[in-house]
Amino acid sequence: MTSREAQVVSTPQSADPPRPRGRLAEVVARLTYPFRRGAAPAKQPATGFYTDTTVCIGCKACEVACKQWNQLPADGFNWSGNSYDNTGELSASSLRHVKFIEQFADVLPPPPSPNGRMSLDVLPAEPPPANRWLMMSDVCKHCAAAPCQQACPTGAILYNEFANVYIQRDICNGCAYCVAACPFGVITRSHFDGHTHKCTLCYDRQKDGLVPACAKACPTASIQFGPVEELRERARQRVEELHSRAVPGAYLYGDSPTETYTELNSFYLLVDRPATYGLPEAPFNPWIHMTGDYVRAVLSGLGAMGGLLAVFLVMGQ
Amino acid sequence: MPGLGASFGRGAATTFQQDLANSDCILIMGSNMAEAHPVGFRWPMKAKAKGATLVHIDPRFSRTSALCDIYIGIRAGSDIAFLGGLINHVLTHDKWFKEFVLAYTNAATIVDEGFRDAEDLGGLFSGFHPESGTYNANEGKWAYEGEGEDGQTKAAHGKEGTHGYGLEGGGRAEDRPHRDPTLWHPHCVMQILRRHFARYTPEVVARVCGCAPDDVGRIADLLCANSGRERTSAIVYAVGWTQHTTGVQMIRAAGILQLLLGNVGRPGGGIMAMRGHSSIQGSTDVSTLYDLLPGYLPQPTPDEGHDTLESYVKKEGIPTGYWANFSKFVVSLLKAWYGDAAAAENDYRFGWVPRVDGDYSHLPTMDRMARGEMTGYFLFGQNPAGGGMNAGLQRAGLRKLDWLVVADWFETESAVFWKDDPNGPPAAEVGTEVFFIPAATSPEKDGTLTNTQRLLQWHNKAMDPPDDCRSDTWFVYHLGKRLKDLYAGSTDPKDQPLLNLTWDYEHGAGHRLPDGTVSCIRDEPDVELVLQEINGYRVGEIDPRTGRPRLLKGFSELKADGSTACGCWIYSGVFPEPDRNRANERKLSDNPVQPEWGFAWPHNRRMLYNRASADPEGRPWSDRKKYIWWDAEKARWDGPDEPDFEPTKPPGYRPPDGAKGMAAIAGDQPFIMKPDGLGWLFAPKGAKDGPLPTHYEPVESPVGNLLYPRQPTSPTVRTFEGPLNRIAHTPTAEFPVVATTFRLTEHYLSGPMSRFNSWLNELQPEMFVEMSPELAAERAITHGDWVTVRSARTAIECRAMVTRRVPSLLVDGRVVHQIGLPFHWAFAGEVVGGNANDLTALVAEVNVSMHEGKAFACQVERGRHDGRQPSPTKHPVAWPTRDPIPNTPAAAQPEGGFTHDE
Amino acid sequence: MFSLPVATKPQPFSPQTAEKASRLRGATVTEGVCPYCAVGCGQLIYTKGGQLIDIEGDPRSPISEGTLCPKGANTFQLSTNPHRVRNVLYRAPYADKWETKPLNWALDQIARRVKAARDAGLVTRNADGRLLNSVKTIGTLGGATLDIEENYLIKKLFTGGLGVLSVENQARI
Amino acid sequence: MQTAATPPAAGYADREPTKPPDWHQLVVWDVFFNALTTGLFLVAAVGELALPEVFGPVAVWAYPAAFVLLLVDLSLLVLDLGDPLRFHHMLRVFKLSSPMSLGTWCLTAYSLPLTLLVAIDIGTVVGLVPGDSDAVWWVRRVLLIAGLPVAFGSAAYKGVLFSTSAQPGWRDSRWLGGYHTSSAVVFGCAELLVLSVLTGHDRAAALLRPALGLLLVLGLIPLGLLLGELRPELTRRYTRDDLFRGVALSVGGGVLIPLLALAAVGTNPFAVVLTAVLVLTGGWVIRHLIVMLPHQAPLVR
Repeated sequence: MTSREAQVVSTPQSADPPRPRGRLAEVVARLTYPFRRGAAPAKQPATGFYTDTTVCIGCKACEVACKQWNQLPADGFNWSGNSYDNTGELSASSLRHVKFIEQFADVLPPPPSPNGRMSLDVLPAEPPPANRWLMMSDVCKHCAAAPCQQACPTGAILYNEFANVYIQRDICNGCAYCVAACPFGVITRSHFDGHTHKCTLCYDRQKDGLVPACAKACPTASIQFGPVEELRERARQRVEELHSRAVPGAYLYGDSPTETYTELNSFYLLVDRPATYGLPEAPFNPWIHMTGDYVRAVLSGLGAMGGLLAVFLVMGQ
Repeated sequence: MPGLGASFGRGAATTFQQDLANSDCILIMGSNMAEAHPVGFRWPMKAKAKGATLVHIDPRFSRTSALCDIYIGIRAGSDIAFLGGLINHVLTHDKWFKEFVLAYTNAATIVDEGFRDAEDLGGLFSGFHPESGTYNANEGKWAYEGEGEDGQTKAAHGKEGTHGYGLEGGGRAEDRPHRDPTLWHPHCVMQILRRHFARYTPEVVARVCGCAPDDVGRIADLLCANSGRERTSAIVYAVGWTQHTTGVQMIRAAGILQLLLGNVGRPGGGIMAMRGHSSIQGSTDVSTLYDLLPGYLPQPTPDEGHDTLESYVKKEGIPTGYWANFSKFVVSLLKAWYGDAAAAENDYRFGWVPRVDGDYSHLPTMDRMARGEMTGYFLFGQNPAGGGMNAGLQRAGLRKLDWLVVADWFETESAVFWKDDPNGPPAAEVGTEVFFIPAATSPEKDGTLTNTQRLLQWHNKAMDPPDDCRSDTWFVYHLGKRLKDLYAGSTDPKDQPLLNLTWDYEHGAGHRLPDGTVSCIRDEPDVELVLQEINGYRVGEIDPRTGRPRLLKGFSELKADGSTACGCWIYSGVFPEPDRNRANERKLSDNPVQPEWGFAWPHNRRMLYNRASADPEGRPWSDRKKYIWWDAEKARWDGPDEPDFEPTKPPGYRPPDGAKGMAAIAGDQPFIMKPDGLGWLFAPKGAKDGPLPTHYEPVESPVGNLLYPRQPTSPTVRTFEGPLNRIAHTPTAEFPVVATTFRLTEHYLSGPMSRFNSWLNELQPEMFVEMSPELAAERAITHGDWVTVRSARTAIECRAMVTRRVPSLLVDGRVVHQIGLPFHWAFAGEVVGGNANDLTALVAEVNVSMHEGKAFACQVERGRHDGRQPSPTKHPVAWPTRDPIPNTPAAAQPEGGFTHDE
Repeated sequence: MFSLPVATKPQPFSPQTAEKASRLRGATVTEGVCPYCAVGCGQLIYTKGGQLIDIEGDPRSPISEGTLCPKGANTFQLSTNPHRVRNVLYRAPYADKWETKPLNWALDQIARRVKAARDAGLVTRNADGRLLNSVKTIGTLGGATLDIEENYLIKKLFTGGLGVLSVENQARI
Repeated sequence: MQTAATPPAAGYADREPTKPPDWHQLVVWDVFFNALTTGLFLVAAVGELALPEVFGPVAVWAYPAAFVLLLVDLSLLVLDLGDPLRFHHMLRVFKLSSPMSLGTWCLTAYSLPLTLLVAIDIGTVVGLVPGDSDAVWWVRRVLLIAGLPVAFGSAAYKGVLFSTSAQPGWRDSRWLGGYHTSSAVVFGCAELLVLSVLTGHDRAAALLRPALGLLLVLGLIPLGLLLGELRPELTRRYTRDDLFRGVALSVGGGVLIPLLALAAVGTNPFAVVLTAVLVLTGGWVIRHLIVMLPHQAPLVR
């Protein structure tokens, strides 16, 4: 009984093709590289994450496991004061981000506030059933129709065979349009290499049949990885179970498509409204407007040109 | 370890972490399990998923509380009051597990009528000597009736503590103690217990702890509903209990509660001690402790009874129970140490073992060091200058040394105290000579770690350490060889122990690494040989397969005639064959106990006292809680685990009169390390601060003792008062805020293994103090402000984390504020900051010389501290390495290397 | 159901993406145990060419089942760390800086100091003439983060061989 | 790396979930130059195609100017990339769903006829190309016709690029593309007017003045619609004073005053240049307000 982790080492590692020799060959190789194509692998069942925030202990093992596996840089020692969240946000160097939300009722009568700012309390949408400290490990949502993927002008962002949204680091040129496109604020551009980075869903590990580093490390199975269909089923059962255990506020975020957005292949079980967790209440795919915007742009332009032509033709004769 | 030892017989967690998943209710108290042991917390979470209720009782609402079903905030240091309330509730409502208690505990045993309880003497037990601050258990008549003055006495070390099993077991006369199964006898343990805990009513507990009176009954009812034949509850604790001057008694209280509820030795029950360091259990077992020889054998003292091996065995041995084999353990240890030089005619060189004539534990040693009484000191992966209690005093001690050797990975506070201590004198005034030996990390060496559930797990060397980094095995081994060379030829008797010390762990051939290459370190000792010596071998009997002495299969093979050698008897069996290192066995099976993964001491038993999982007749208490049972057909105990019992002793066995050793333990007495085979509700021996837990305030508390007003703090506690160690005695008005220290998931201890690591530092970069909005408002502090926290020792600055997670409590009608201080920062590393350990006091609990980091008094002020503040000694390093992975194409390089690689 | 106004065709894979694989292929895997707390999580240590390339949880461990906490997940950085000291450092009395020294030199010096301190500090019998055979002027501290074999050798050498009394570690209770 | 006291914020509910791309001044100037080059080409080409005899002589100056402006714009585009050496990756795919892809292809396609036109112009000036040959005339016509749609596309994509994003403000601005395209034509008209006045082509100038006036008035429609859509985000993120200055510069300075000036001052070269500068400045200010909008933290009220 050996683990996949022990078996993988027996797969031989391939080698890089020989590097071009000489300046000119190197320049030519650079110029032609983006136009070379690799063979697209055969499609596999879609995989993703199911993050059950009700069992998250906020340990941040996911963050460190991600940094370790992907060898990401530490990105600054800044005490935020926002509960135990000193990561602050998802970025090119923090592909996982654990959020902390403190919701506590007054124990003793509320004290006068020295200057208006008080403790870390975040008022819940509705009075919480008890004092609680919500924790949630945030990550790329791997949207079924991802705005970042649609935006990417180089084709660096693609859907790999597992239907994960993946940024090809050898292609990305750092235009940052994906940053603008993401409704969840997942992607940023790294100031180290100028490229954008986000969760790869450990594409390299999946290729070898391994679970992504964060899901593997998670001590309480708050982050679960697997075929999305299975995950959705499991998540829906969990919601029912929670409802039966007097957690009526539990619901799934992103497990199914809405009017304005597709389903997320990385979805969440939450117990407060999305905004409490820093998620958009109703994510919106900006491409819904694209055709109309083009039409308005073209019409305005044509109108102006028409006016111009009219003046020329009428007055120029 | 006496907390557990006095109750059950062994100072170790009674169960294993995975078994927590079988609990129906888990009480986590004195532990912040989700934060300090996140992976261990996996198992309570599994229990929760199966429907169990998790309860957290703690001064702070931590990440553990967030995941528990019930959280109750109590004042730091008031745990015994709360536990006493639970015990009282169980007793007064008659909810204890009758069959279990009657059969398996000493509830019915009658105690000497001369005994006087704390109830009678205003918070003191009989036998107290105020001038020395100690109890004399004999004078106090703590013993069972009939033992009287003849009860065997252990060698006393004066005031100092000892871990020796003598505390855990304790002897008695060979007569059977008197028992009253009706439990009506006024001096029977049950009646004493009832009287002792009657004071702990819900109202009183609420006044002391700051919780609501209902909370006690709520939790007690929950535990009772989840105990009994069909259900079990577990208790989890960690340093939140141990780091008190009443720590041993807190654990004792938990032991009493679990015995009353019948939750010991049963699946989903027990007391899980969560230890903090990777091998803290192992370092106690093998014992790098001043008063213990390996395997919990008491180190001899200048006591008359310790003059000869025979008198020592007579004095410290116990005639009944497993400790009857005492002489085998001692002689085998001496053979392992002194080899051929140890023989029957020279008392196996028992005289060579140094005698303990005082307290040489860490804290008193530091106190002596600060007084200039020490010459040289070795630090192996410990950082007293940052992590020691009253770390300022410990640094003052290091500055008084002639020389100091630090073996570590990074330049910790203890390595750079002479130059980087912001509050220390300039380097030119520090005379300590310092040697820093770069150490190997665990992937760079072979070795065994004993985890919190007594499980020995071998870790394999994966690669050589860089440059001059060496394992501590290498360092100690070669230091020993050099010392032997320096002393070579000496005929001075005092040098003979060293010259005759067996010291041969050479690798036969070069050490082959897992990748097939040979280690570059040619003189690395063979760690397996060390483990084999720990396991034990037959002297002079050569195994033809190896040409070395034949290995022992377990401690049952030990002999007292010098024919066996064994470095640590409780570990015997870990290396039964030359090619079978059971610590390195990683076999999985269908058995949920997974007995072939590693090796648990003793004798691979995963759950201790598991005989108690069956009823006195040997049948499982219930099908749901089946674990070990008597199989009459096979005439042996059966089940998924090794029985912690003689495997073929039937339940009906009754010892004949005058029986000795294991023969004196009946077939229905599961606590085989106890001379009477019973779990001790009342501990006639084993704890130096009393046979029953009693609530005392911490040494520093703003509140007096509401339960025993005449006795504010533990009568036996030792303080080391002096200019460097001022104490704000209870009740203090000058320092009205209760401080408790805590661990964050993101850091480790005082930071030697975390504050040099950027991936962890970015998660918790700065020292902060958690306080309630009420306290903040009182001191005009805003969230995020700099504040100064002051104790009687010193002051530090930190950022204010104003949060309702640290409740201010109503204690005896007035508001008592608490603050929480993470203890991870000091002055060396990538991130530095105020050190909570500088604030704590050097005080020592009497049994184990434990300090009181979890409850002390302080004052909080707005604004920065005007003293000198540390600045980082290391620049932050974003990437641990940017070297590409060798022999790996660009496509398989890590995604985050952030290189242009097309 | 929401659908896109513009169809997104499959995007081409780059040659590198098509070759994507984990770096664990061809590595050497070794079974280890996490050096941080006492839970005892199993770890798998991957090396390539003698270089550490990854440490992650051992999915077979019945205790940890492949999971790790943030510190355990950080074990890689504990070993591969530019702040690690790689040579013996020596600080002479009253000096204001470290000097780098050879390992052998340090061992010799330490052994000599131990001998001198022991010879001066060893007490054979106390004032009452009772046997002591002990040294109180030297001490060792640490062990709870060490392997049990290391602990055993420390106790054996310092207590059994040299008669040092103050052999201590972090464990207390 | 340790920070001084920072005012901590509790929770996440008050934060915008999106993150602005690190597009700053470079992109403001890029959007501005995009309009300058495409507008100039569009107006010159339409003029030359419609009234060759009137606009032909001015257009000869216009194409090199548009070419220079295009070079500036392209440089800004490249420099704004995180990895400028990979600019050519933009041409790796043609992707309709990505306005940036479409735009890059349009710009590339636009640069080809423009380059040839400039080459022909320069060739004519230095005498390498016979300026009056029929073949050249036809080649120019073909190039102009070929250039028109791609230049138009180059102008039209830019606003859509912003409006099809998730950024606050941008995502609400349905008329951003409309405004940008119409404003590009306004820019082009103003530029060509300046060129005409400076090179003394009075007939062209006489036509361009009313045209500019008309375009400015027409342009108020998309501008008004755009500002209407953006009002909530603009008022949330800019102070009242900033907004007043911005609107004064862009609507007052960029439209109303030029309109008055066009009516009042006639063909005075200095006044024409000043008018054009006002128009362009107004356009720049609007672009600045919009591009920087997501970077502007919401004001605490």
